Amino acid sequence: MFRYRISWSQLAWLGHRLSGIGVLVYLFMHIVENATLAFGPSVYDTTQTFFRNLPVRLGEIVLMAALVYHSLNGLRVVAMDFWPATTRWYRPMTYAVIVGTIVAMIPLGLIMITPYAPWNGR
Amino acid sequence: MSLVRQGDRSRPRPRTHDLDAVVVGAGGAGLYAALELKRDLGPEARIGVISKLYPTRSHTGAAQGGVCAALGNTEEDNWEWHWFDTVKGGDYLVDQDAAEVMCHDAVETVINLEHLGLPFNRTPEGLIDQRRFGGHTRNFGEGPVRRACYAADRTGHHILQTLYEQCIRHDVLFYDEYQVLDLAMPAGADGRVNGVIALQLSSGEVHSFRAKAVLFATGGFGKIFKVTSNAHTLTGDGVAIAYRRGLPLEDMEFFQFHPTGMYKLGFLLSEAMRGEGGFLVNGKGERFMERYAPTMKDLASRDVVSRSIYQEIAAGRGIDGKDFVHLDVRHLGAKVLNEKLPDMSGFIRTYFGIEPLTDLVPIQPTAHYAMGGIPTDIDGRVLADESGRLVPGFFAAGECACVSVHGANRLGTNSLLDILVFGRRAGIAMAEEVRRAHTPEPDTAAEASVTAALDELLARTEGERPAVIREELQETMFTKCGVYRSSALLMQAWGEVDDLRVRAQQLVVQDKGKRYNTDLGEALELLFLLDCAEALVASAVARTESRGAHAREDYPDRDDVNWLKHTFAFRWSDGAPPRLAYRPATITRFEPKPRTY
Amino acid sequence: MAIGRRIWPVQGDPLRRNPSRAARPRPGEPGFERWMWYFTRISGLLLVVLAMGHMLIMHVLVQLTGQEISFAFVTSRWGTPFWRIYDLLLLVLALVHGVNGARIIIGDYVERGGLRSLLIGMLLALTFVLLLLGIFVIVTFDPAGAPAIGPFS
Amino acid sequence: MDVQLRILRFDPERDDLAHWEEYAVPAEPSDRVLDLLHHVKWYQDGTLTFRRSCAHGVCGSDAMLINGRNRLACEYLVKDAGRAISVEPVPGSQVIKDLLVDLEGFWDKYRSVMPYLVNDEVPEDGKERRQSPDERERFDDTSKCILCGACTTACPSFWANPDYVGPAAIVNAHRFIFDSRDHATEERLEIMADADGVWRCRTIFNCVEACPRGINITRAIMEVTRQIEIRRP
Ligand SMILES: Cc1cc2nc3c(=O)[nH]c(=O)nc-3n(C[C@H](O)[C@H](O)[C@H](O)COP(=O)(O)OP(=O)(O)OC[C@H]3O[C@@H](n4cnc5c(N)ncnc54)[C@H](O)[C@@H]3O)c2cc1C
Ligand code: HEM
Ligand code: SF4
Ligand code: F3S
Ligand code: FES
Repeated sequence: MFRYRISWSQLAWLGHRLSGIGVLVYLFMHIVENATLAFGPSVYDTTQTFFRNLPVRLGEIVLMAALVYHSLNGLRVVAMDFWPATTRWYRPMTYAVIVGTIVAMIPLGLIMITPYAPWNGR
Repeated sequence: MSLVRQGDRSRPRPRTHDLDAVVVGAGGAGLYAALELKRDLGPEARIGVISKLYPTRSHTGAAQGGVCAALGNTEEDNWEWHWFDTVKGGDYLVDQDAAEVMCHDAVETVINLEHLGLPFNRTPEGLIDQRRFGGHTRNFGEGPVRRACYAADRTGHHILQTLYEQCIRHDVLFYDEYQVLDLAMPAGADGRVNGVIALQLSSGEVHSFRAKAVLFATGGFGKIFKVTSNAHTLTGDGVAIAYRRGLPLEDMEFFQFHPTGMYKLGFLLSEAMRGEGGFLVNGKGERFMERYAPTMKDLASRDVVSRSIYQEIAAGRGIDGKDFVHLDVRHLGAKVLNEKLPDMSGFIRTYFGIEPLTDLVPIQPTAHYAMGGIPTDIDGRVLADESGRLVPGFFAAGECACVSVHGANRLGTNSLLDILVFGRRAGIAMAEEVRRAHTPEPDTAAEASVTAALDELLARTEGERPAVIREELQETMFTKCGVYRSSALLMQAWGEVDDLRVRAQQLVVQDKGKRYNTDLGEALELLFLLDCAEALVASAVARTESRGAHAREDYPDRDDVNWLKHTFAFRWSDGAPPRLAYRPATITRFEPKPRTY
Repeated sequence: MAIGRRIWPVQGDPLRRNPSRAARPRPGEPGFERWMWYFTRISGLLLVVLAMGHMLIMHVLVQLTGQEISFAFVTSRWGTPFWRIYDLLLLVLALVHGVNGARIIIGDYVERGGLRSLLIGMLLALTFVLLLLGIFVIVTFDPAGAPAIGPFS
Repeated sequence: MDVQLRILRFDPERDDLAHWEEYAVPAEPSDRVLDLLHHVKWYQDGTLTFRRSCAHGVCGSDAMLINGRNRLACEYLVKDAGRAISVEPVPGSQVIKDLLVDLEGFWDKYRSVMPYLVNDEVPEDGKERRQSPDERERFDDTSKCILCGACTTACPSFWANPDYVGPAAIVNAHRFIFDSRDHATEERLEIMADADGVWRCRTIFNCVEACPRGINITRAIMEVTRQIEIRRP
């Protein structure tokens, strides 16, 4: 199984799985974290300051990338599921998803990293 | 693991299976017979199909061009014209009563196939589409006619699949990957055949099948030749088994060489390529078939075209003086090549790495089809000798049988028709037999001798590998018993085949295991091939005339006075040359005439 | 060299099930798998708007406008029913979509049997708890006067 | 020119585990991998076991994992494969011996989708049923399948879950679902809608890349899925 040469479309699926699980795990944590809302402003705000640092921000960027990739690829999958004729272009579509994720993450990543970036003097 | 380890060669007792009818071979002929048996005898009947390959691997699936029937869907046609073409194509050695049955039943059979689900190409009106094929003419030879019904260039594939599908639907029992090695013909039962002995490939065990009727539909034996369109598994098993059991083989000297095999590889480029308008050119760029067959040109019958190619090559007009010529299909255009001949175009691209739209395709005649085989009557009943005596319980159909509807040369598309029409008829005749016959007794002697032979082969540790002998055999047969034959060449071939037979008594098998011992399988197949080659050469030496596919340089003319008869070759006894006998060809309507195209 | 035991479990007798014959069509199971298939796709489409929107607001827009996520920020958003419904939908759809995915993945890589049932059971239990918790937080959040001491204290 | 041929060998009667063996085989660029295997079997080691028949890609006997992909050994030329070639049995299947795997499960699945035309009504004139060229074209792609199994055994979803009916079986169901002559579409769709049916396809496309007949398998699967939506709401 592991000796099967990985093709782009197989990689795309693997990435979809991993990103899906990643986002799900984050969602689990996110729900727990948000439960602190119920304890009032002080508790919530202290926990939030807890999360304002570079490692967490980097994690959020990865999360963002995962979600962007998962959505774009999800759209590709849905398109092929509902319009079978589009399967003909599965390769270009796969490349488009990968390239699209990278392209989208450049501005998004830059914006998100801004507060912690060296040029912002932190 | 419950496996017997290497070295332990004690064989368990043969397993036995009791069936109503057993069909050996899951090509078109076998499957159609099984289907008819099942439809005739009803759901309770136990009909078994034994095949050494999974059914869909059978070589019927490789057939490309089409199956002909005078449906008259695209232009006027008449089954009697078809009958005439068949007789003429076979150089008048055809049994005309049998050909009449085939051409007449063709229409109904093809329509029945459509009803079973075969996806034929269609005309705009939704009828089965038809196209031209070599040797098929309008109004007794006036010009080409569209008679071949086709499904792209995968007609055989669809025939095989459709029949297999319907057999699944009707619950035929399939014994996949069992190689039949002998007939059960217990002594003292009036020569009745009542089963077969087979090797289960997956376990290496010998199994015994008992049945009230047995059909052989094991296909051809093209693997005796070096360059052939036939599969590696077409080794004449059924033909050789019958021969060893003292039954005759009919017209073995007639082996068809298809003009357009891929150079060196031998894979077939269907006649449909010429049917759609392709033509042959020699080294000088001439369309040379215009000289040999002014009316039909490239669509003359196969023996004529193959010989013409050889004559061009002999005259130094091969491509660059070598032993091949070109097939030109460039003008057909992308639409025809990709839609009507997609597989052919694919083969050319894959194996030659050239583009048929822009390049000329190198071709060479390739050993293709055995006109001869186990003699049968028009219901597939096997003949015991030239007098027409029948072997009770034993049937044959398909390429391994000889009805004889192909005579000395088969027309394109007539083989699929043969397997269908006579596979079907055999099935119906077998159903009759099953109703009549009583429960068969076992043939313990055959079981024992098969087991002993296998043990002996496996036990031998010194000798020659099958591949070496097979290679020599193929070379000998291709060069000395090919398109052109002569007394000198044939005598040489005979001597060499004899030598090889002696050497093959010392075959050694390297694989000593039980599970899927394909090394053993190849050794057994080589022995079958040698038997077929022996009968072929002996029959060819004796026939001192040129007729159809049997072209002798020393006897260039057809001799209707002495040779309008079928050869029956019998295995005499080990070592002695085969005994030959003859049976006159049946002539009903068409008197032999010189054959021109 | 030990290669891929799991891929090639050579078990037992090589004897086949010959003669092979027409397999009877399997009885169709109830269409749970089918409905989840549709749900995944449709929720996926909705999630493109919901999840991506959520992420863009919370991580990008916030950044661009120089705000920070705080209790006050949440208060301002959840003050309108629109965002409450929005987040409620996001929570339920993403959770069910994702958990169903996780169920499939477990089903793919854990052999049928006790462990698989156990894992899926745990997953479902966790999901149930988190779903209730999430809904509870969103529904009961009181923007006007958030209590100093929460209900869990 | 010599080619280095690496073959994953396994004979349950002798070995406990699979192991690689290397062979140096003389070859021309136009030779097929099948020719190399034959060379080994005929002149080097007679115990090498694999299936083959037609040798030109029409019978479907010799699907194997060559250079990391499922292909037919008889359709893969040395000039494309390079000078170091690795050959293994198809993945996700029980190996019986060397390159030969157990296909019984594969055939069972094929047979379970009613892969046959169901229509016993015959036109009154006894002639062929009419079907327009367009209706015929509708299932042309899937009618090309030679049941080689390269697709199913290349599918990660099938590796993960051997109960998945698999692309090959769906292709053969498609062949009949879209045949205008067939009468059992509803039943066949019900089989396809099974939990281990079309829903297991995750559009990974390994099947399409492996198919020697160039069938757009994923398209066929999705068309069947659409039919389930339309015909069996
Ligand atoms: C490349 C090619 C193209 C052709 N094109 C055409 C065409 O266009 N038109 C046409 O009319 N004809 C064509 N022919 C000829 C035609 O296809 C064959 O003659 C015909 O298919 C033979 O069918 P069959 O049923 O007799 O045997 P096959 O289809 O060859 O089947 C033989 C069966 O016997 C089984 N078998 C063999 N030995 C044993 C054994 N010992 N034990 C158990 N089982 C055994 C095999 O497993 C197989 O199932 C073509 C042939 C070739 C090679
Ligand atoms: C943003 C829009 C989203 C889209 C368009 C989307 C789309 C899809 C699709 C179509 C599938 C099915 C894939 C398949 O069957 O091959 C899927 C699976 C999955 N999704 Fe999403 N999804 C989205 C968001 C999410 C989110 C937010 C999560 C996490 C909570 C998530 C987790 C998963 C998981 C775990 C799977 C299973 C993966 C698998 O089975 O291979 N998805 N998604
Ligand atoms: S769909 Fe293609 S890969 Fe799959 S079995 Fe059929 S021919 Fe082989
Ligand atoms: S590889 Fe498998 S998951 Fe679907 S697209 Fe092909 S069947
Ligand atoms: S041997 Fe027939 S497909 Fe390769």
